[in-house]
Amino acid sequence: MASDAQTAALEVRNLSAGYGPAKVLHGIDFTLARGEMLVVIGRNGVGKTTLIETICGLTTHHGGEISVHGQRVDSMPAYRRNHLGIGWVPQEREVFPSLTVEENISVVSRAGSKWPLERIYELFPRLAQRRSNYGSKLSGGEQQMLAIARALATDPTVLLLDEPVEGLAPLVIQELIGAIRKMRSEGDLAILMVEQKFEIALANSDRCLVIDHGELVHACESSTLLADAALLDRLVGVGH
Amino acid sequence: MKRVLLASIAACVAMLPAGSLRAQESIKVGVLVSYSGMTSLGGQQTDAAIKLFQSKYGDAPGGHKIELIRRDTTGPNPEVAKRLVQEAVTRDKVQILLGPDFTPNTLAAAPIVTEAKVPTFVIGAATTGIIGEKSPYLTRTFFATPQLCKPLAPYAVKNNWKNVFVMVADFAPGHDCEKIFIDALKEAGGTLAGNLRIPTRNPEFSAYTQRIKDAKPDAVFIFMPLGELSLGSLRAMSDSGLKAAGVKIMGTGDITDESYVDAVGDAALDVITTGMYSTQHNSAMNKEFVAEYTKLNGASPRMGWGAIAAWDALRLVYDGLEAQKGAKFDPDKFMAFVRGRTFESPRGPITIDKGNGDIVQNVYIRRTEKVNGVLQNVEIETLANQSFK
Amino acid sequence: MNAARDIVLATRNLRMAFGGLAVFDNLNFELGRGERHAIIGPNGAGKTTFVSLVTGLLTPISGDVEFNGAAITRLSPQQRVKAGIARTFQINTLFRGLNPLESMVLALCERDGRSGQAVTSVSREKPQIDEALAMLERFGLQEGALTLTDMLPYGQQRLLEVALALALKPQVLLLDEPAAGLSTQQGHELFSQLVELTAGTTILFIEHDMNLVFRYAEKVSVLAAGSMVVQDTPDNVRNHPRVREVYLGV
Amino acid sequence: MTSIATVLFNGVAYGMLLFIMSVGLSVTLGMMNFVNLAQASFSMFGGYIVVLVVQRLGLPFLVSLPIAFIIVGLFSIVIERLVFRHFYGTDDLTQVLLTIGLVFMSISTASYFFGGTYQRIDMPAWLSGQRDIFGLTLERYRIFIVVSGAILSLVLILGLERTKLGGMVRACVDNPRAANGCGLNTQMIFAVTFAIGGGLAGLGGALSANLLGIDPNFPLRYLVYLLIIVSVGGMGTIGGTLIAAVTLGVADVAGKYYFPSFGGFVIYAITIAVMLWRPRGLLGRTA
Amino acid sequence: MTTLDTSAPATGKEAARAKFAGYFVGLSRWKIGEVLFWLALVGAYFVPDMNIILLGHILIWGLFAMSLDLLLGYRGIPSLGHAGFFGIGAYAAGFLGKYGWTEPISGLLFAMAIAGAVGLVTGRFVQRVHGVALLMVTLSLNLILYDAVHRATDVTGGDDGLQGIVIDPVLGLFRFDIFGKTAYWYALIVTFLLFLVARALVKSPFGLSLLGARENTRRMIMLGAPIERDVSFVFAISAALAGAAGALLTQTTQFVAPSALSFDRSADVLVILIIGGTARLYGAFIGAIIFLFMRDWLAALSPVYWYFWIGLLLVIVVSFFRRGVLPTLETLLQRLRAR
Repeated sequence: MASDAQTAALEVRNLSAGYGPAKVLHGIDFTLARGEMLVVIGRNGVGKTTLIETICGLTTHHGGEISVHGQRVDSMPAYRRNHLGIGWVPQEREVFPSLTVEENISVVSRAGSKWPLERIYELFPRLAQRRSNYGSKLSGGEQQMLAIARALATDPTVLLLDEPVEGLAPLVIQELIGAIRKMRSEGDLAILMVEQKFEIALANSDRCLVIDHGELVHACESSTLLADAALLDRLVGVGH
Repeated sequence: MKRVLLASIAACVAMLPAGSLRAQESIKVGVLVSYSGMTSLGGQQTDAAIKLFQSKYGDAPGGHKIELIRRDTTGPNPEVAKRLVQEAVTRDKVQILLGPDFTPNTLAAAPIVTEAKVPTFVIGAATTGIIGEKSPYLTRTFFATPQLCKPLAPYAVKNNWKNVFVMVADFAPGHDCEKIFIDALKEAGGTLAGNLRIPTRNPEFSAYTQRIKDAKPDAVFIFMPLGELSLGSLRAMSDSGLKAAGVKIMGTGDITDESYVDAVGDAALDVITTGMYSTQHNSAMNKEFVAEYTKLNGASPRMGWGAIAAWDALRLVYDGLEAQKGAKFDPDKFMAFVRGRTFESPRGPITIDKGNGDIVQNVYIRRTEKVNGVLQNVEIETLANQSFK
Repeated sequence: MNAARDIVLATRNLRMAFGGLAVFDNLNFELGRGERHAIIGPNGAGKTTFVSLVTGLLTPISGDVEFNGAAITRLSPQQRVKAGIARTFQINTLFRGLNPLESMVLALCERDGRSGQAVTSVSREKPQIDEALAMLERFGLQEGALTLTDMLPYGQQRLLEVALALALKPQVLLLDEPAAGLSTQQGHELFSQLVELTAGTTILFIEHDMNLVFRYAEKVSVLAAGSMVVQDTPDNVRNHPRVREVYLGV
Repeated sequence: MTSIATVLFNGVAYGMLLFIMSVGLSVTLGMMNFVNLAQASFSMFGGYIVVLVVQRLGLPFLVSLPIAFIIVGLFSIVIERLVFRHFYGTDDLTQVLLTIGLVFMSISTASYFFGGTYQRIDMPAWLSGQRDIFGLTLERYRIFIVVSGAILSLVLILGLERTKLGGMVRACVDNPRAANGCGLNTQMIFAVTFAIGGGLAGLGGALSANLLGIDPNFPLRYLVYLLIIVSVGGMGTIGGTLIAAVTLGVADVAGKYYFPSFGGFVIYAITIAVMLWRPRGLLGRTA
Repeated sequence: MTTLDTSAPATGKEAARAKFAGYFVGLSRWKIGEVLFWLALVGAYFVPDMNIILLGHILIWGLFAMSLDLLLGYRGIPSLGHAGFFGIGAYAAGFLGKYGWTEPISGLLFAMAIAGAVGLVTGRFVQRVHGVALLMVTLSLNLILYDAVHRATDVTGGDDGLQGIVIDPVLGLFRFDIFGKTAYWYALIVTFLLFLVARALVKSPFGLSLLGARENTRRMIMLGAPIERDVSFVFAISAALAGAAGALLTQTTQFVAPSALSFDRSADVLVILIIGGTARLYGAFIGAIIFLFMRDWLAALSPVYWYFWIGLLLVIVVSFFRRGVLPTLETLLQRLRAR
């Protein structure tokens, strides 16, 4: 758990944020190391998406610090944070409906990105097949892949995934998880993932954070939580 | 709340135009014309004519020092015009009025000038049935619609353009002129090829020129208010090829008014119009007038009818005041002096009708030609002493 | 019809789709009079759509909504409200530029048919004002009664959302995630208040906090994949294998 | 037959002019949700630039068009930086009041520098008079308008569909928040789009100077048509704006041709019908 | 933050209760500022050299803007065609005066009824349209009406205005004089009475439900509110008041022309209302005072270029008085008081 601000891909200190004057997050602290995958779990409406969007710069910042590779970003507009390496996969995918698949990727792509178009299509062959289809015509799974592809095209060092498997069929989920694994295996991409389906989330991550009512209530190794059914049930489960 | 209101009321009081001091012997003359908006040229020309007149004849005819009160009617806006006349008469104690321009404004003002006995010169409204009928204190140095709308009908027939298409703007003066012309045309033995009323908003002429083409007339008679419509109609005649096909283009002088004709360009060439005044009028008085006007006010914008109407109104004002030299201003005596008066104007001889107060004047048939490279309305025929009816 | 259970609200073979994407296919649901009934299910299962169909903000492709045994599918939302169905929204749907007192009086005037009265001051509507005050006090909203709703703390806004619906004295109250955004404690307070304040009112609520669901619901329906998977008592639902599956994922 | 064809053609030409003037307004409205009525003043500015360039400097008409586009485009960005950006996110009525205030100021300014009258623009001979095409006698200038309007529409639509900047603009119109989160500098893209929109307005004014006439009241005369076209077409859609402008142009000219006594109403009647039927315009997004 | 006077310590439930119960009474109670406002309008008549002709017109504009305030400020429905109702009232009064019904007060009521009826129909017609679409529909309706009146010269006199309008002395006693004295009193009294009607309406339960629908239509539906009936009704009332303003103009000037229902007037009244501030009735009058005095003053000062200064005025108002002059001043005053 020890963290070094210089080497951390993402560091969040005492972060408070929300939408307008309403505060949703209260004093969140955590560190994401290079190449690490961290999941945030918790019930619906506890502030998980707010956390992601706050790191992106799309909410109202109330206090605390956010640093990417040691550089403070909390007062920067969203697009600059993205240029510093924060890639974002929004909860509702939010692909651009009037752009084709290829355009969705190419409008945000950077010259010299570690993720050129070919490599992205390699990762998601389905997108290559549908490259000239409009964003609005894709299935949920394809939209999700496109949202991830679009984030990769911005050459991120920290990838924020907001409920990537939500509402997807099991087969598609497997495909996506496979792609995420592959992404991690090919570099030191750090991933912060928010996920409702925590069994999937925990099985595929290094560490986890549990959020409840805007506060960090638990942090541990993913495997520990996955193994402790009682604790899991207490934190996020059905029933008491 | 309380302080806010008090402050705003105080501010409003402070904003009121300061009541001006009145010298006993001075005469207040209200000038109510349009200085802003689409019709601002009229106001500019009125001012230019007044400036010239005063530089020539001083500002105290018959010992009555003239004090001018200028207000902007903003165009045909009777509610504003009526209020301005009311204010001028009751608050500024104006004794003579030039304006308000535009027929609705004049009509709205008529009851007030009647009640307050303020001699009023109509220098920018042409509709019949205003002067004499609405108030004994109204008189006109502009023109009356029939003077310009009637003569071209017999002229066209005389020149063997017997089948005439009539195109007017779709508003009250247009309807007036349309009727007058068509009646005169029938009387002269011509035939109506068709008629069209053009909306005053959104004038896109191509549909209309096509209709005219379909009707195959010998000539087109056009009546349009000065501005977008007068400009657009002539250009449309030319652009659509009607003119090139030999259809004669005629109209009232508005369409080739000097202040707009440059913008019309060559499309105005050879257009036949009726007019009460052209800067080309061949008389010594006019040559002097045009030279001095241009010297004082510059060559641009060019002089239009607003200037000559104001000029002749001032002629009457000055002569009338001179006649009352040393006496207190009497509006009824003034009107009696004005009515029936005949004098030489730069436009030619004019008479204020004794019974009615409206203007009797020469009307000229003009052709638009290039004179020294400038589009001018060259008088080709004179119709003397045309009635206002 | 049903001797064991007096059904106040039901849906029969409800079919609904958005732009060709089916949400429900043959949705059948029954709500017994006097029940506190919870609907749970994963995100995107159509819980809010269900509430909107019942309240008339949406119209089904086919099937019927029945209220007290009669089909109300063709009634306008307002007519359904007058018939006795009230609802709250997942996202606060409040009069942000009014204060809670005004909002409450407004709700009561609408309920009592006083809203067409355009001549004398609101201050003359004594019974509604008194009831509004009592209502606000009961919900603990009297402190901020004269504060613009927009400026109230979120928790109080949430309470007001419920209070406005309850003020209509509905037969059936539909609560769409009433505790969303509230703290655990506030959520429990809200629900215990609701139990107290709504004695005699049938309540159907959507809620994600399972602690709240299993503590306060008398009956639980699980909505997943376009149909009601299970409709049963809390204990039976908790132990149902399908529930763990749809709720926890693969 | 030939009459109908000519009327249709003239309607298309009129529609094209209106399209070029209104497309900038449509894009800024759709993208930035900013009601910029001063777009009509930008058009007037473009018209005066043609007057200056052609009449005073004596340069060819064709040269004046790109000059009008560039100068008005640059000018619009100055206004955007100085004034408009402080009003993003305010309500529509505030923006209407602000920009109508600017329109008033522009009217007086134009009248101060150029006088109240209409301006004269001498067209080159190849753009004057008529020309016979397919048995129709068409006005040369209108042919020019239709051709340049068609080219411009093509350039705009292709530019928006095929270039990276076009893609960025579409992304920003689709979802500015997501675009920002994905690294697009939305502010900058807005500014560039704004400049292009302003430049197009200037170009539209430049092209219409000959046909519609340029005077200080130009903005007020055409403002209503711009608004109608933008709302009927659907804000933020170039195709919709084109369809609306051409439809209204044709309907107006045809209406006046066939029903001269009601012709003026046709545009308004269509507007009401479209707005009742599709409140977001013909190609407007259903949010 | 709160609108509550925090200086008074709430002692127990009963005291709080009394205070809340008095809230609505307080809302509908006459404030000293209001009394002063109307007294100032009465007093203005006696101020030497006061331009009561202009002030009379300002009252009519204020009444007109207030009618729009009910629709826009209280119900949140914008209209770009409000001059239509004004013009209908103006022409109704004009036709009555022309064809022999010359008694002003009944003529005014009749004009209101006609305008109100048209408003009711318009309200039903447009109630499913919102936002920009609504603006365009009202604008188009206004333009069609204007063109029709403008072109029907046989009936309306077109541009020249309706000729031959005769209006009797008010109550058979007070002739409309050229000094505008009768006109001022008549306009002031009618405006005040109609203001009372509007004031009662906005403070009533119906007024509260208008605010509710403005704030959140969805919630109003879920309270069972008859939204459509309310929209038609508020349209009718607003139109009737606008019609009254139009009739006042016709009667006090004994003239009516198509400019009464021009689109420019619709735009001007919107500008006046926004300058003054919406949803407080007085904003309409403050806006009319500022806009028309400024316009008159600037037009006299700079007849040719006053448009520029009016434009600048608008820019200044939106820059420094975001929600209108009256609300900004109110906020300022509250801040000063709080200090």
